[in-house]
Amino acid sequence: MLGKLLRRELLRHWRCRQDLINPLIFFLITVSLFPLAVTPDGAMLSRIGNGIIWVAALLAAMLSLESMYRDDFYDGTLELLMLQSGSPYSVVMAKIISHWLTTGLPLVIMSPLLAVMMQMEGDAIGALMLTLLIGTPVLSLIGSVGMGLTVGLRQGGVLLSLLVLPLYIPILIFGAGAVSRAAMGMDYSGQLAFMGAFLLGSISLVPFASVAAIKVSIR
Amino acid sequence: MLGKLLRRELLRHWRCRQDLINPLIFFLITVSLFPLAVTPDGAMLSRIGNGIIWVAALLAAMLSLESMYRDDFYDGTLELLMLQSGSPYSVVMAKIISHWLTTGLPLVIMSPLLAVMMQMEGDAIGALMLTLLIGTPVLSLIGSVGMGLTVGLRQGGVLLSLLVLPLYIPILIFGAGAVSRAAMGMDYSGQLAFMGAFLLGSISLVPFASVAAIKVSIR
Amino acid sequence: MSHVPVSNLQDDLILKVDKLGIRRSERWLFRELSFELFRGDIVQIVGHNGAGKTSLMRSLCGLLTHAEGDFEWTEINDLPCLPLYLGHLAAVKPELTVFENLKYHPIAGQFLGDEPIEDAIDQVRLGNYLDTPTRHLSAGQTRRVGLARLLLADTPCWILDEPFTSLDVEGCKWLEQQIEQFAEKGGCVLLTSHQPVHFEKKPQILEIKRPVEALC
Amino acid sequence: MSHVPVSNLQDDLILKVDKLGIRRSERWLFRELSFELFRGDIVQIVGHNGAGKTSLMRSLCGLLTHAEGDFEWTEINDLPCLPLYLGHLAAVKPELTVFENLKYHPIAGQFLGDEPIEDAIDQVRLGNYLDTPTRHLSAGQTRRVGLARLLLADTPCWILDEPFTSLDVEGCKWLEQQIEQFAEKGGCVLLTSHQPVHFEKKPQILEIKRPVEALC
Amino acid sequence: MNWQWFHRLSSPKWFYQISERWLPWVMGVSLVLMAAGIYQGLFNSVPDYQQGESVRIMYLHVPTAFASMMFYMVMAIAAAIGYIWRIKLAHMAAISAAPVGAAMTFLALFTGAFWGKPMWGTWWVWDARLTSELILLFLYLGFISLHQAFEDREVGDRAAGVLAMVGVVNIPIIHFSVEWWNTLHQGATISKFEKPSLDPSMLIALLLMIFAVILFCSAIMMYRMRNEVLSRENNKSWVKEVVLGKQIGKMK
Ligand code: HEM
Ligand SMILES: Nc1ncnc2c1ncn2[C@@H]1O[C@H](COP(=O)(O)OP(=O)(O)OP(=O)(O)O)[C@@H](O)[C@H]1O
Ligand SMILES: Nc1ncnc2c1ncn2[C@@H]1O[C@H](COP(=O)(O)OP(=O)(O)OP(=O)(O)O)[C@@H](O)[C@H]1O
Ligand SMILES: [Mg+2]
Ligand SMILES: [Mg+2]
Repeated sequence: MLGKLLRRELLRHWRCRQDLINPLIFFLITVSLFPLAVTPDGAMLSRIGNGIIWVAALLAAMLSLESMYRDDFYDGTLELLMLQSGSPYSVVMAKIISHWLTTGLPLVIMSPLLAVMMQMEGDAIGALMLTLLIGTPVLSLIGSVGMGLTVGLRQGGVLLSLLVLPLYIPILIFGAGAVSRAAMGMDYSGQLAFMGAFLLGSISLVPFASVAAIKVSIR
Repeated sequence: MLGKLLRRELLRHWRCRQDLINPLIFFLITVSLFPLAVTPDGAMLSRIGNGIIWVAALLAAMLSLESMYRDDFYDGTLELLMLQSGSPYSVVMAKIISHWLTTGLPLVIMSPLLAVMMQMEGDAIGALMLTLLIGTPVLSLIGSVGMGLTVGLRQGGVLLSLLVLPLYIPILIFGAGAVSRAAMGMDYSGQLAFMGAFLLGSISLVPFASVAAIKVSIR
Repeated sequence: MSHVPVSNLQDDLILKVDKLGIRRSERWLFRELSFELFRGDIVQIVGHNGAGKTSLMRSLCGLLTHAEGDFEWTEINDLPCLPLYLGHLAAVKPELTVFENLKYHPIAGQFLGDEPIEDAIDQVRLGNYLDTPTRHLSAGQTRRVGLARLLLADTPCWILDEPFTSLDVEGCKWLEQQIEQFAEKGGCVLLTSHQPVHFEKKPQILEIKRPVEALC
Repeated sequence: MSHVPVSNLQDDLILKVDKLGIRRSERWLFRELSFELFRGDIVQIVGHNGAGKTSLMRSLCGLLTHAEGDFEWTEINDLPCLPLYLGHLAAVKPELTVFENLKYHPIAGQFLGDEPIEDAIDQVRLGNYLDTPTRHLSAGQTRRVGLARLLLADTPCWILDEPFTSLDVEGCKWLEQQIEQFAEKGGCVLLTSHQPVHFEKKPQILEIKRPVEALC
Repeated sequence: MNWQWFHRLSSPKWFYQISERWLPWVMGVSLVLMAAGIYQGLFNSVPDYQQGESVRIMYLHVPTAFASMMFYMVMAIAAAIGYIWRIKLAHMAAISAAPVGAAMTFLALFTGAFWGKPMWGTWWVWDARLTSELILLFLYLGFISLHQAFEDREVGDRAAGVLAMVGVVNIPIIHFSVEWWNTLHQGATISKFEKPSLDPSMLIALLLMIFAVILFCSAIMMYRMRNEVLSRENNKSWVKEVVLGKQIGKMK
């Protein structure tokens, strides 16, 4: 069941593959706004780069949440899937996994490029990729609850940010913290361990919250 | 005609007045992500604060563009307005003005609070408000063209950012630049003059481009 | 563009369509379609699902570009007079009340006073829902809000795409009457409907046929 | 929840509704509605616009909470068997082709093979559009994609909210036949329609009346 | 097991009647305590040896900060009870607690900022406590906005309930993670306020004010709950009696 549903999601994304690169481009543009707005000074940039890249990744992941349930809700497909699939859990999991595959993973792959633009060093770049790799699935997971809750609301978009961003904060703090420790040559395994625990915890709990959220929304 | 249309827009916003504070909250949260991700160090923050606030204002203005045409497009109201009002120009102007009144203006009013949180000083705060006051109408104007072009597209959201953010860059550079000059006690009237010229230019030209964009979208 | 009240029309001819052809995704829906609309006409466009009825209507309203041929709305003071088009979408804003939906949407180039609006709402039997946000209405009630515009518009032509959808039996009867009255007053109506319609005078039928060269 | 093929039903009773009452925005639509659905039944819900037909159907499918009373779907192996609901929304994804729309949406708890799907598409006369993205279809054609699900689902009950909307004359006839055949096979159908329906055996009528205490 | 008490506890009518009796007392006691606390704080306690008179902001700041966190827990627990056992009264409690908590959070931030200006020379620093309080405000606002965004109050209840349950997991994490985050960086922002061993007169004022504020918030919450009960049960006969009874009382 999960497999087929996942294929459906990926097929849909493939059909609008042009949209796939959009979060990436948003990520790229947002990050490159900062040197323009703040300062082009390299030393400064390399200090603030990790934080900026993490925040931009957060925003890109959040903005692309829209595509998770919104369309399906408005044309009645979400109802149909929840009623007819027999397994709401698989529906939600398929959505979360495909969201990560199409948004989180590309962000991880893209991040070294931006890190170089922000004058970051080798160690820090490695840490950045690693933390994003652990962190982005959490963003997709938590995001799916927020999106599930707001899918039926007009102008859900900005409300979504109000619900989701505060929940993203711990991941942001640990992710960005680990990178800046790495940049200073310190050990950051503590942060990684915490992020890992957070990931495991949310994989096991969050899908149920998402199912509950969607069930609330479709009635 | 314009007056009545504007009243319609404002009434709609008033009906979902809860949504009115959402861009503000997005602005507030986005700005406060940076100290968490980058550094809590006051001296550092006051140097990068102006850039961050400007970027956040840009993003908040952009995200709230959605509400401009999207709903009206999907329920057929936009078609009706363009065909039946007899003056597409007024339709577009009403949308732009109400967008600025409900998004740009609150951002301007809110900005000193964030500036204080970013440890900025009195002069810089004044400059920030002034530049935002001149800059945010431009954001609404340019945004309306981008939104007009993408309104008919699924997942227009991210595509929108791709179209609109690059056009926002000049305003960002001059706006943030003026503030950092003010922070250093320098004269920033050159930047202001440029922004003013930009504003006048876009007020006189952009609405026509928006009308054209919407005409393309509804057919 | 201008919006011309019915009474101002001098000519009897309202619309002249000349060898119109529409193509969607490289396939011709129809070609060489010619017809004329006069005052007092009721024309029903018929054709199976996907024949191109909606496409024809939308292109007459300027909401779709046609591939060949031409059409012309009669002109008054050099300005073509535009029809009132009600399509599949009701153009009703969910967050506004029934009253506000009619009050703040321009119809035929102008905003209307409170009284005619309240009358129209009574006529479509939504009197009790005057101040209900339209998102609280049922499918049929929402359509009725859209139809109330017909009573308020002062244009020489109505273009109605499946206007009977979701209306209950009584509502259909009411709409049929309205259409007849409008035609008697000298307007003309172009409509589609898959369900049988009952007018006193049989409406003219315009059938949309697939052109010979289109094979599928 | 489980999805039970028609043939597995032992009992004749499929749905039992007991004194159901639904309230929307503090107003009772109906109260004390009781009826039963047996195998082979075709029940048409009638009522004017806004009577509460859609609300009743959605709450039977678990898509709306009812205010009082209760209903029960017959159980097989302790699991209630759920109906197939086709509502005002077609549940058709515009970016997928007609074929993919049926292939990748589970119906009655399972995904289907290619052949039955192609057959169903032929039956709803969309054979030529197998690989057309559904956003390129007309209103009636889109509804047909949704209706193809009826042919593929193996559930004991269909709940159809205005299924004839947008269908052309031929399409309506076809759908009426399908409904009759399904009832003969032992399924039961609950439907609404404002336009007249023609079945060999007259359908049962369930009228929704406003409760006395609701005044407006 | 006898669940009678549970059902009784969850009956809005029962709550309405019992709160009618309790509300004046809770409100009264809180006002008395507050008056005493204000007197003690403003006139009867010593100024701080370091901070001088500005220390008196503490008597408002600390109680509101405490109440802000306490009412989040109250709200989340009530929401969870309401969601799991489908108890309407619990949802009403959660909905009524949220604005109270949000107001307290706002007051804590506001008084803190006012205190910060003379003490630290700045309105705001990105210190762990301050930041987590700010995030708490966002969580409250999210809860309130989400609930209001739904048409149907009962659907809104359940949606906001899900959010509160997810959010509560986050509270300790935010609290500790922010602390950890702060110590990671250079120590420019270590809290500039060393907790002084309080003078007894200050301690009394502080305790009085803490209790007063908690009782006051509870009274407001109860008051909001009573309104909520009336507006949600407005078609029940007992509500009609209550409302009509009051009107008759007025007419007399
Ligand atoms: C905007 C700025 C501020 C915020 C958001 C804030 C927030 C808080 C919070 C959340 C608490 C915890 C209450 C509890 O654990 O029960 C607290 C306690 C406290 N705050 Fe503030 N505060 C701010 C500024 C200040 C300033 C400027 C001072 C004094 C220099 C101060 C002094 C205290 C004291 C003495 C406590 C009690 C600590 C204890 O007993 O554990 N705060 N504040
Ligand atoms: N979301 C909603 N919130 C509040 N009230 C609603 C909502 N949707 C519908 N209603 C009200 O409930 C009543 C019944 O609506 P419903 O959609 O069930 O009617 P219906 O019988 O299907 O009508 P139709 O024939 O027009 O489709 C209507 O009077 C409507 O005003
Ligand atoms: N956006 C589109 N892009 C490409 N082709 C389209 C598009 N919309 C419709 N078509 C095609 O144009 C043809 C005519 O569509 P149209 O909507 O005009 O039909 P119709 O006569 O109104 O049918 P119905 O009775 O179903 O409403 C259909 O065959 C459809 O496949
Ligand atoms: Mg059509
Ligand atoms: Mg209905």
